[in-house]
Amino acid sequence: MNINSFRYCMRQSVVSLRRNLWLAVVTAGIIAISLSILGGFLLLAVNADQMIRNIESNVEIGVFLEDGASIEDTRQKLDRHPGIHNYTFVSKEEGLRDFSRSLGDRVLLVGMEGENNPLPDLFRVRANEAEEVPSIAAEISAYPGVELVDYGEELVGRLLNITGWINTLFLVISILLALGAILLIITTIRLSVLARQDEVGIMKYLGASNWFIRFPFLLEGMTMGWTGTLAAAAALAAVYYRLASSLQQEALTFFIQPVTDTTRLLPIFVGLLLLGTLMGGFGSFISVRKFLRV
Amino acid sequence: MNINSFRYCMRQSVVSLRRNLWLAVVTAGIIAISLSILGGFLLLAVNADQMIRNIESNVEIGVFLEDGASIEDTRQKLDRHPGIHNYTFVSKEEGLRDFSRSLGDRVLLVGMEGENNPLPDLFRVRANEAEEVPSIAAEISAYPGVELVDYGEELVGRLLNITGWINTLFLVISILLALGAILLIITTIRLSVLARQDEVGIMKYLGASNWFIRFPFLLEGMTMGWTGTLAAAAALAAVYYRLASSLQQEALTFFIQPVTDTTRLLPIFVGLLLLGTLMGGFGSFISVRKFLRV
Amino acid sequence: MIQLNNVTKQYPGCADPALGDISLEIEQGEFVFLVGPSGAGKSTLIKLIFREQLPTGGRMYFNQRNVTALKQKELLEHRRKIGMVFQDFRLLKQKTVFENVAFALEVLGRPPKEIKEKVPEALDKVGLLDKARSFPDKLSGGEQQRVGVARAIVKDPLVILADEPTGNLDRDNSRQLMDLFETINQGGTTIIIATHAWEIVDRMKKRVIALDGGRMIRDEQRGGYCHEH
Amino acid sequence: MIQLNNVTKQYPGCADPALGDISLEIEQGEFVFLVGPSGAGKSTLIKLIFREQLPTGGRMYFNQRNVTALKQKELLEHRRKIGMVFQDFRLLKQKTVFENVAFALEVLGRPPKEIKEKVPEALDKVGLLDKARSFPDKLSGGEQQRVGVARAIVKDPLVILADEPTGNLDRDNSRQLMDLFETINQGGTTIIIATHAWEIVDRMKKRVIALDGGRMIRDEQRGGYCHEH
Ligand SMILES: Nc1ncnc2c1ncn2[C@@H]1O[C@H](COP(=O)(O)OP(=O)(O)OP(=O)(O)O)[C@@H](O)[C@H]1O
Ligand SMILES: Nc1ncnc2c1ncn2[C@@H]1O[C@H](COP(=O)(O)OP(=O)(O)OP(=O)(O)O)[C@@H](O)[C@H]1O
Ligand SMILES: [Mg+2]
Ligand SMILES: [Mg+2]
Repeated sequence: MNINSFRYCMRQSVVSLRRNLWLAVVTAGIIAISLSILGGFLLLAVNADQMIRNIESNVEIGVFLEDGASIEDTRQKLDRHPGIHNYTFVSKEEGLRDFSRSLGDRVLLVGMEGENNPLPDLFRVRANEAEEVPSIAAEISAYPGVELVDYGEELVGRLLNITGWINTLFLVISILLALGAILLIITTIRLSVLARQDEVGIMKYLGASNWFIRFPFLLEGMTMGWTGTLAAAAALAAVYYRLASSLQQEALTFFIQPVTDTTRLLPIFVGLLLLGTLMGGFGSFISVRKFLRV
Repeated sequence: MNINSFRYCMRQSVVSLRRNLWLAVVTAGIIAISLSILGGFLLLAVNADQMIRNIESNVEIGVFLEDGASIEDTRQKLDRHPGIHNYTFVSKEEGLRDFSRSLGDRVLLVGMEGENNPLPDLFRVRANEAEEVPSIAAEISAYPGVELVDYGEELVGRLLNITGWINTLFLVISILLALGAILLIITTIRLSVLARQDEVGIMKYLGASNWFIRFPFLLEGMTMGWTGTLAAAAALAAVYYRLASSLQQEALTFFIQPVTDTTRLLPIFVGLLLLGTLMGGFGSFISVRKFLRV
Repeated sequence: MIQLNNVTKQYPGCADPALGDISLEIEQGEFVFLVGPSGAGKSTLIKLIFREQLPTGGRMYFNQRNVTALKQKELLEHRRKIGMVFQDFRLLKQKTVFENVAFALEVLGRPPKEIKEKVPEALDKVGLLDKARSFPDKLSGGEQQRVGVARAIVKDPLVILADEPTGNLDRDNSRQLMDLFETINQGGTTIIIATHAWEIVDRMKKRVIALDGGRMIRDEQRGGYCHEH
Repeated sequence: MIQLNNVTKQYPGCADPALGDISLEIEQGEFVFLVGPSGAGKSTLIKLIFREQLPTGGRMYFNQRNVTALKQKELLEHRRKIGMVFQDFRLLKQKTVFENVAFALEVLGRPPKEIKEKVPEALDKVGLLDKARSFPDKLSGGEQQRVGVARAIVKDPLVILADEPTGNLDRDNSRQLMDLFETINQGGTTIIIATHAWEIVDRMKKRVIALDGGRMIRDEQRGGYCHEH
């Protein structure tokens, strides 16, 4: 393909986009909508993931010590354990204060202080990984001086279960949406090729090479895909930014903590842009191919 | 339009669907995908709604009585209050047993029984409506003998807030999806009309009336819409049924309680069917209209 | 039956009118040739009568009815009375030859029985009975043209308008087609043919209306393709 | 230059072959008329030479090259050497007249400067310079046909294949077009024309190949439309 042909193809795509402006805009719009939803899901998934991680990492292992056991010994062992993220020590006195506070600070636990304190000393331990909690708990319970280890087996199991469910759900919906979007682009462009089938036929009779025919369609499809994706990314970014900042101001902050880390958000947006452009180009390619057999 | 014309139109739609089978199948497929997602969202929304209701209705008002206050008096007042769904009485002895159980039944709260029991008597009260909890709590706190009323103001506010957020989110996504689906059907059928524009033109030149031209397109669009929706409804129902029954067997049951009440599910499916058929027919109608001006 | 008073047609964006100030009258049962060089306005005149186009000036009547003021319903009625042979055939690509011809009757809401009788009759008249089940793009140019003729005559119209009906036909087929038109004409049907086939025009000695550059330059009973001829 | 040995073309689903056992040879620089009744196989023969269709039997050569065995790239080269005038015009609806003719050169990758020179020249030869900016559906039938001719001649092809190039043209325009083809032919271009225009064939006294029902029934140097003529 020489330079004249190349320039002709470029010009041709522009002319064609302008002459079929309505169709181009609708196609771009449909790409924008499907990618918005897809992108919205990815953002939701990232946030849900982080939320679950937050909850999971808050799962505490309660280590209750026997009366008179050495606090220092246990502390050293915990320090050395590689799977432990951090821990806090709650002495029996602090435990009692917490308890009385939980009753509204109104009822004085007279007669339970000092030697009468029925509560044990307690380490609240956090693991690095939620999955490791059960094994760490088992290890700790073997330490000398540890009376009881408690970590809410049910809650952890439940959270892992929910995570699994939600991930599957997101995956299914995302695949469905991506499928729909691709099917759509293929159909749209196949129909637009179909509408120009006569034209393509005539071009072939005049001896136009396959690339000479294909190229304008590809450029056209990629432009549509790219425009749609750009619109989707812009809309998503704007909505997400507003939502995130309003959430951060809300009292709910600690409940739903929006992800604002650009190193985790950027890949989503870049991925969407690439996906849209590729979808446009690839959709055109597949559609055009069919009509290029002589 | 006489009977011959009508029969001709019916035959025509069938022939046309058969000759453009591929396009018809893809259109139906796209309708199916978008309606599956839409329907999935509606199901999710119904379930989320029920889940939140479950949580809300579990919000308890803790009514702590003064030492020596009359339990019967309070009980009678609570009985008469119309906004209260039910309540349970927790005596100070039961309270102490619960507390010691929460410490693992291992630590005996010796010396705190009987007269030494520092805990107050307690009513756990449930309101009919989560929204009414604050006002009911205020009323009860004015009862004689009530020392303290506690209902987790924060939690209720937070739940109401989350419900609002989730509803808005669902609404936005559903509208986006419905918009996408309608845009899509209009485009698909407009393109299919465009591909047959010559044909429509020739029909007009032969003196075919608008309805004679329009009718086969309408039937075609409605058939596609209906087929797509039927597929979507069938797929949704199958997936939902499996999900619901597996959830009910799971340990998570009380956590995610799937809605299986047909009076609440049926409207969704019937609505989807109607929507699909209408979308198909209406999409065709709009698309065909444009080409019928002479 | 057809009456034009000072009719003008100016296509938007063109400097010269395609038709300028045409006045003529064609009676029921006449056989008229429209002749003239390429671009003279023959097709435009036929399109005006068919009301495919609206005139930009003057008045047109068809059976005393003002053609320019037809409402949607009346327009359909108008076109149903006319059998039109298009210069570019305009066959329905998705229908077979039989279905194409049958369509002209189906539009009129005729019963299937009548359709099954009349369509083969019409196809036989143009010599295409054996191609009834072919699709138009499997036919030669002349065959497509004759399908267009069959579609126009099958509904026994009041008027037949034919634009270049022999452009893709050989001498024998052309003569047969003209004989067919003459037979139909003898049954009282008005026939208007735009053509370049001078040999036929000269031979048949019918009324000839000559156009050039959008003007009517000649209107002769029993005329020839050229004045000098 | 063009050589056919026992070439047969049988369309799928047809009882009789559209072309049966044709053998002929056409030299560089010849001027050939293909004649025969509607459906005789003229267009099919032209389509075979253009390789729009493949023969179902026999061998065909174009410049010593086997036409049936062309690869994708060679096929493009083959078609680029030929200027084709289609019976149904095949203009690009979305392009203006100028762009349609220019497209034949753009396909060859010619520079814009050359295109700007040659296209108006070709349009002038067919008398359509003033319609350069119109779209095809705004043209009369004859004008569209002449755009097709302009597109075929603009690239100075080795061979011009023309299927019914005067079907929509009046006498004067037809004669001018034939004069144009004769001039081009004198420059060494081979010209093959399928036509029903007997008057022209008889007048021009060129080589005539007559087909009927798919058979070659006559091949005369300096012949007429009919044998008896
Ligand atoms: N694509 C096709 N498929 C099947 N049959 C075809 C096809 N094209 C042509 N035919 C048949 O082959 C025969 C020869 O057709 P062809 O187009 O070569 O005729 P022709 O001589 O050009 O006639 P005309 O003068 O009417 O254009 C005809 O009977 C036609 O119906
Ligand atoms: N839709 C249109 N828009 C603009 N100009 C048009 C349109 N149709 C025809 N014309 C122009 O009007 C003039 C007359 O066209 P018309 O088709 O009536 O000619 P004609 O006599 O039928 O010619 P031919 O014998 O070539 O078919 C031509 O110059 C043509 O370019
Ligand atoms: Mg014309
Ligand atoms: Mg032919």
